[in-house]
Amino acid sequence: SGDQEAKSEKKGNTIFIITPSHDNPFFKTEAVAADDEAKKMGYATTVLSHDDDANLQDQQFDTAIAAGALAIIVDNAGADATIGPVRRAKEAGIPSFLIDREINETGLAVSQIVSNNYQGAVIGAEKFVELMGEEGKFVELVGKESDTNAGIRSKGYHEILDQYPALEMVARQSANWSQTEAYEKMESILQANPDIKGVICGNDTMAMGAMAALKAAGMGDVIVVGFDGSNDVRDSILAGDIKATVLQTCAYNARLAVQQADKYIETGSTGAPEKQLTDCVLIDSSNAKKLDNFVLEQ
Amino acid sequence: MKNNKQNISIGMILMQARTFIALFILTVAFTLLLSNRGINFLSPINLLTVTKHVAITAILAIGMTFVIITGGIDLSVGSIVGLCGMIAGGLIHEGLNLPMFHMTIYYHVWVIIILTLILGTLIGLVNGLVITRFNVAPFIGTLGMMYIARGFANIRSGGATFPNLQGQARLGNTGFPFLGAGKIIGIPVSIWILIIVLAIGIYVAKKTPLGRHIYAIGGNARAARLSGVKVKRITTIVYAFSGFCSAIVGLIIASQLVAAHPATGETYEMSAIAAAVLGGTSLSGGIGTIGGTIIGAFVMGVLGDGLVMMGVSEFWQNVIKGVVIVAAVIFDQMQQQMKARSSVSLTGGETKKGEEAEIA
Amino acid sequence: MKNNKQNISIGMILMQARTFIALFILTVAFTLLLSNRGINFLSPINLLTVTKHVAITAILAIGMTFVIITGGIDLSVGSIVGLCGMIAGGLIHEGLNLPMFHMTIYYHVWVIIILTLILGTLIGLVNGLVITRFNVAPFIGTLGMMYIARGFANIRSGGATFPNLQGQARLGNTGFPFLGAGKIIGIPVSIWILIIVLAIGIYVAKKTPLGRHIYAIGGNARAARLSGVKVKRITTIVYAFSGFCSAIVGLIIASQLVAAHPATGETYEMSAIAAAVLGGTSLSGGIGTIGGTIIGAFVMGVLGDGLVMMGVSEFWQNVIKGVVIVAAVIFDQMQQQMKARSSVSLTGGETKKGEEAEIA
Amino acid sequence: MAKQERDEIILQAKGIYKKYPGTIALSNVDFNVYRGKVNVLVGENGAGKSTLMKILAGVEQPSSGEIFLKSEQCRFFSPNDAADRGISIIYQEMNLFPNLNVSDNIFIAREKIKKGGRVDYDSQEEFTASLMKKLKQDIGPRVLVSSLRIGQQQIVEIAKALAQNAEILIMDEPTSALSTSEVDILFEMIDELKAHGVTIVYISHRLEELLQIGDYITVLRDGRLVTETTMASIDLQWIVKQMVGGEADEIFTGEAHALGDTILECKHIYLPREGEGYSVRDVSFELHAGEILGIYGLVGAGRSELLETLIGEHPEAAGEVYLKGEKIVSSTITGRIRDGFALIPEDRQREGLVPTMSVADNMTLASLFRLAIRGIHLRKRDEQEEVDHLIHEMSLKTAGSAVLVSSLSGGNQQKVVIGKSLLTQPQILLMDEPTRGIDVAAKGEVFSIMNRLAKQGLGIIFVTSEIRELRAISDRILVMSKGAVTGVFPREEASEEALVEASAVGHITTAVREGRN
Ligand SMILES: Nc1ncnc2c1ncn2[C@@H]1O[C@H](COP(=O)(O)OP(=O)(O)OP(=O)(O)O)[C@@H](O)[C@H]1O
Ligand SMILES: Nc1ncnc2c1ncn2[C@@H]1O[C@H](COP(=O)(O)OP(=O)(O)OP(=O)(O)O)[C@@H](O)[C@H]1O
Ligand SMILES: [Mg+2]
Ligand SMILES: [Mg+2]
Repeated sequence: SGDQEAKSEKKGNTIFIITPSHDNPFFKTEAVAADDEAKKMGYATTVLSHDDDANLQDQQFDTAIAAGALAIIVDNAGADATIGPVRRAKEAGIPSFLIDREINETGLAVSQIVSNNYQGAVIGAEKFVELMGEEGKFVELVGKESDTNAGIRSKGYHEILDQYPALEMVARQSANWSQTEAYEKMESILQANPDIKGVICGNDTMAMGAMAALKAAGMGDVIVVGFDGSNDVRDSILAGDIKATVLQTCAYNARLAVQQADKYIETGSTGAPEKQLTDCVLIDSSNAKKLDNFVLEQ
Repeated sequence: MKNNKQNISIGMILMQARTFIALFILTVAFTLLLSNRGINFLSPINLLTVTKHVAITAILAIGMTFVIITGGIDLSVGSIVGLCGMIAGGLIHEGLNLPMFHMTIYYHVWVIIILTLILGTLIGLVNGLVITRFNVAPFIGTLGMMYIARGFANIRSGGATFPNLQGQARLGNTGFPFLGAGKIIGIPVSIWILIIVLAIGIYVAKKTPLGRHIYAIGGNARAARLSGVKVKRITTIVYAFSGFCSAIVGLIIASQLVAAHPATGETYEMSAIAAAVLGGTSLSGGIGTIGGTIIGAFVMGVLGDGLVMMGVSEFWQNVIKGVVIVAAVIFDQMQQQMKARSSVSLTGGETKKGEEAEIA
Repeated sequence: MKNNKQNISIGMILMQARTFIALFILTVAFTLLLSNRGINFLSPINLLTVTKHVAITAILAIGMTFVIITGGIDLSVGSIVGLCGMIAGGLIHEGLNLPMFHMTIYYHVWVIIILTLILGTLIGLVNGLVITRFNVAPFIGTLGMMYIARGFANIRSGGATFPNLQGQARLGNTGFPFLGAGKIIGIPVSIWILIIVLAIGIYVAKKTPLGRHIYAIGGNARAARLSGVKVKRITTIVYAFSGFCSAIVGLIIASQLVAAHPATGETYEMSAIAAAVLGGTSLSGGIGTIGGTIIGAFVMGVLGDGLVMMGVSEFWQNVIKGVVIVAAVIFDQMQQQMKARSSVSLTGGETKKGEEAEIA
Repeated sequence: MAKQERDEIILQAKGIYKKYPGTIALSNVDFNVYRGKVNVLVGENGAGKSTLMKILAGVEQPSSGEIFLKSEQCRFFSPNDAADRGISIIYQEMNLFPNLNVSDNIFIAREKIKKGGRVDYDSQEEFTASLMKKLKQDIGPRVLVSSLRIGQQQIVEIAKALAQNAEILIMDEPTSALSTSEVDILFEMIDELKAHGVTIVYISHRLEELLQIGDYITVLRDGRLVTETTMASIDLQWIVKQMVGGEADEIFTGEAHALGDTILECKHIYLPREGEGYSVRDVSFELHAGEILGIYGLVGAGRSELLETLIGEHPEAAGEVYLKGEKIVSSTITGRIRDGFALIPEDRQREGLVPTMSVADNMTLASLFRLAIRGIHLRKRDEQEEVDHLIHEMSLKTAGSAVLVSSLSGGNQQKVVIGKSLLTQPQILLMDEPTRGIDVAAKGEVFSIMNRLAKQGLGIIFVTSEIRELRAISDRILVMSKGAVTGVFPREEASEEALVEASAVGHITTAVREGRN
């Protein structure tokens, strides 16, 4: 019963949930899911966004420590830049649970529940190759090149694509995850390469932008593949525009992280290994209907 | 007088030549470099595409030029672009929800466009009032608005995107994509819009008392007041116009993407200011021309598109962009000096009707 | 003359008071609001944390204040922060690679720090030279540098991050994290650095010919020149100092994160400028105090941290931030006016360009 | 003017009281403006003349007091109000738009409009051209104001006011930047205006001008009305007496100085002008220690350029300068100041003062390295001593050395500029129109300072457009025209006629001197 009291007294204290900007539905879903799960368990929550600014995230960790948080759930702003803060939190006795993106250091965070971007990119690329019929000119739109995942996904794509000599990449541009930038750059690329057959994108917003540009240019039939599994792209797939995307089960990961946090707070251990990779799922016309808010109902 | 007029036209050309020259060099360079790769940079469609991209910056830059000429600056344009896009997007996508009446109103696209333009103008008006009535430094006043507008753009949808803005026939709100994708006599609507805004801008700057007064305010605000120029009112109008231009751009972008994203327009203010300054607008006010600004916008646009078509990496694009911007202006300075030496009539500061000096 | 001395000192205090008041109100507000949630905003540790965060903006803002007082602006600080971080990070992580000699040199951390500071200063120097020798508008010159420096920051590592900057004993390059994480008498090193930069800044501004010349240049460059002020040289020095401050910040951040990320410092220039202007620095030059700037920086810092601790959503944070910035300045204006009625010493202290003569 | 008493009062100020933070500019001042007459207002610097005018023109609001226009009480809340009631003003400090051309400046806020709300530039420029013709100036309507010299700018100011064809025209020191020939032209204009029944209010520190054109004179001292009378009944001595309050000793006391040996020698100085031609052409002269060398010339003669060249502002200039026999090598202004040159520039607003700085900081600006300990550390006390001493010596009217310089009256601002150059402890003083806009008393002080410095062995070069002063104070007078020296006169040979003649060499002779005394 004393344990019970300890628990109830602990509950009501705050869990910090730190993610990139909510103006990307992916991170919003993540944050909302974690927040919802934590509230269900009776924790107070503070939801923050570091907007991919490692220094801001660093400061938010400071704040969490100063505020004596129970735990920190974080989708971090840099695999290396986040090591410092997580260590500081650990030293202050505050456990960190990483979601979506890992850090290049083990033994600091309690859990690193990461969707396997590389695997995701690979299945995305395989689908792309299939749609392309293993041949033809294509364009790659990369995310913000200073972001870890932009690199990993691009690597994963090329792991597959480079195996097909008949597939020719005629342009590779960064559109910094941005829909508008993807739109304009796509238009320019089309000027240089009017005869492309496919566009493979580092995330869904860029895919949406590219698709808009292609349709405006009357090339709606060009194969576009995204990454994330947002509702917008789902609808586009159902409408027959974008052909496929890769779902990261971010909502699931977020809830899982909170559950493990709770367990850790109660028992001092999660009973799970630190690194937990969750596989991504390919979304195409076949299963798009079942997708909602990054959750694919089985 | 005749004699004068001649000097002048020469002066005119020389005056904007520097930006022209930068533009010219860039265009030639890209044309050659790309032709090797069998791409015709000067093909009509490509020029149209470039112009379409330029339109975004240019429309903002025209409003910005007037603001800068009064000696101010408007950092909020980017956010207003974002917010207006979201408002329009929201109205098309969700309509106007009136819970108390358990009803949702879907407006015709034209109504929505007009509402959005009004909104943008009002935000600009607020900027102007804050700056003139409470005499807050324009930089800080519009910086505040930049945060506020961006905040609301996100709050409107909780950060989400409003997709599928093509509207639905049964709701009678179709036709929005026309702004971004439509063409009139083979020329994209957004370019027509640019042409209209440009025409208005030049007319106001050169032909109307309003224009004179805007230049006067930037030249010597105190003297303007003592001479009976309605400094506060006119300054306010100028910011309102800048807001109006931002709303236009917000609509165009949302229409092009057939979706409205709250982060749209981030850092656009910088491109707009850069375009204006490249075009010879002086940030200390009183000096600048709409014509120059347009050329400035084209310099930025051609550079951006050209580098993308060349397949230059994002990082090097940054470096080159920076170098070109500075080089263009240095170039300009040298010409100013040569000009100064070469012809008296220009050093004497002869100006064309309603034409402003390059150097204060 | 006693009287005037009083007037002045009273004036000074009043002049900063407005920002003080804004700061005071904010602090009180957060203290109350947070105490409900059982958080003590005024706890020493929290105050230290806030100050540590403020230091970043404040150090940049001090360099920026001098730049703005000369009538210029420096948009490149954010990028210089990023680039310097990357250079330092690279030297620690990879050392200096000399392929032709098949060798790699690892420097001692102090050497690296000094090299980085020199680099930052040099970049600032380039800004200054471009602006003074080719008389490019500061806005455009530093905007170019902003793109260029950011580009190279990314190019240095191809966009990747330099991790594990704690260095390795066998390479003799350990100790870097001390800057960011170390403490002296319980106070974080970065705060000590701020204190030093602040002291230098205030001394230069108030007690040296250099400082007086800087104000003179901003107030009336021509008069300054005819009084024997070396306008170009001093302007250049000022930009170099701003670059130096940026380098310091770049080092601190890299050291705090024990990693160097090429995107570090984006949009920091805005916070720095905002802090300066909030502190009463006039963007038309000639007016401003380092003390005011620090308070401005604290307003921004307290606001940021407070809202985060309150767990306000990022979107509302934007809105509130915007409102507070503008409100603080409006507040200020009202006080300026009250002051104008009450004391001579500051009449015209905050006039807009071209209105200095208001009271002549 | 026999029946002046019966002249109708068109504008009347009663019991005007104006308080500024720190100063009472006007207390209980009555001022009568007579219809169709030239109403002269005189007073020392800081007496409150401009303030009173600003009140009449609606720029400032009186703290108390009443204004009657055509014996009907009214208040002017803005310059527009006053303008609508037919009152226009030429401000003491320039109020032009450097970025706009002359015609735009003249028509700002009252543009001629064509249909479609377009500005009618053609007729505006025609009008401007004709106006400039009247003023006998060849300034094109499209010339940028920023490219005009201060003298020409003042002409534009006048034109701007004339263009409003007001009923009452206030002129606050309209001639401060003009030389005799332009002044004559202005006076012709004034006569013409009077003929058309326009009322003029005229402020100037050039007292002889007042005698020439004034009908009524009102004297202010320290913000109080001293007296008002008709010009016919008084003379220059009387004015000085009323202004200064108490017996005024003859101010233009020129005393011959004991000349030392040559301190400055200039050989064949050329200054190429932008475009083609020279602003200064083959100028050679010597200056002796303890000598005051006056330079006379019309606006545009190149006097300013000559001084600017000596202070090192024009590195592109050719020619040799010897200081005490040694060739000067330093080409920077800083260097020349260190060598012992000091310039009092022509245009205090644009070249002399830093408006954002206090009186003290402006005064010490050029001498900071001397004042600072090891050229680094400034001690307030050291500065304060020198500043206070100077303020006292120049009897500067200010609420204190910490006041913003921009809040001083025109004349006091000029004193600050002079003070600044004195603080550099110069050997050679280059004074470009140093007495511009300062009152008789101040002038007297300036001259005595000049004399004292001369006695101390300084060489002084003194540019002015006021012949009387020039002849009074100078040991030698050098006349320039179109950039070249057209005559050198020892003080005793320097008759007014001779000077004017020499200054007109190469000009279409404008001077219509018969009109004068
Ligand atoms: N805006 C102001 N703030 C404070 N004091 C002022 C202001 N304007 C004028 N004064 C003071 O009022 C007094 C009268 O100034 P004013 O300019 O009217 O004198 P003036 O007769 O025009 O002198 P001058 O002949 O030099 O032009 C001076 O003491 C001046 O310092
Ligand atoms: N902006 C200009 N462009 C070309 N020539 C100029 C300009 N300003 C002045 N000048 C010429 O330079 C020479 C010197 O002019 P300046 O006005 O300095 O002579 P000044 O004797 O000093 O006249 P002031 O009595 O106004 O001092 C004149 O020939 C004038 O025409
Ligand atoms: Mg006056
Ligand atoms: Mg002169």
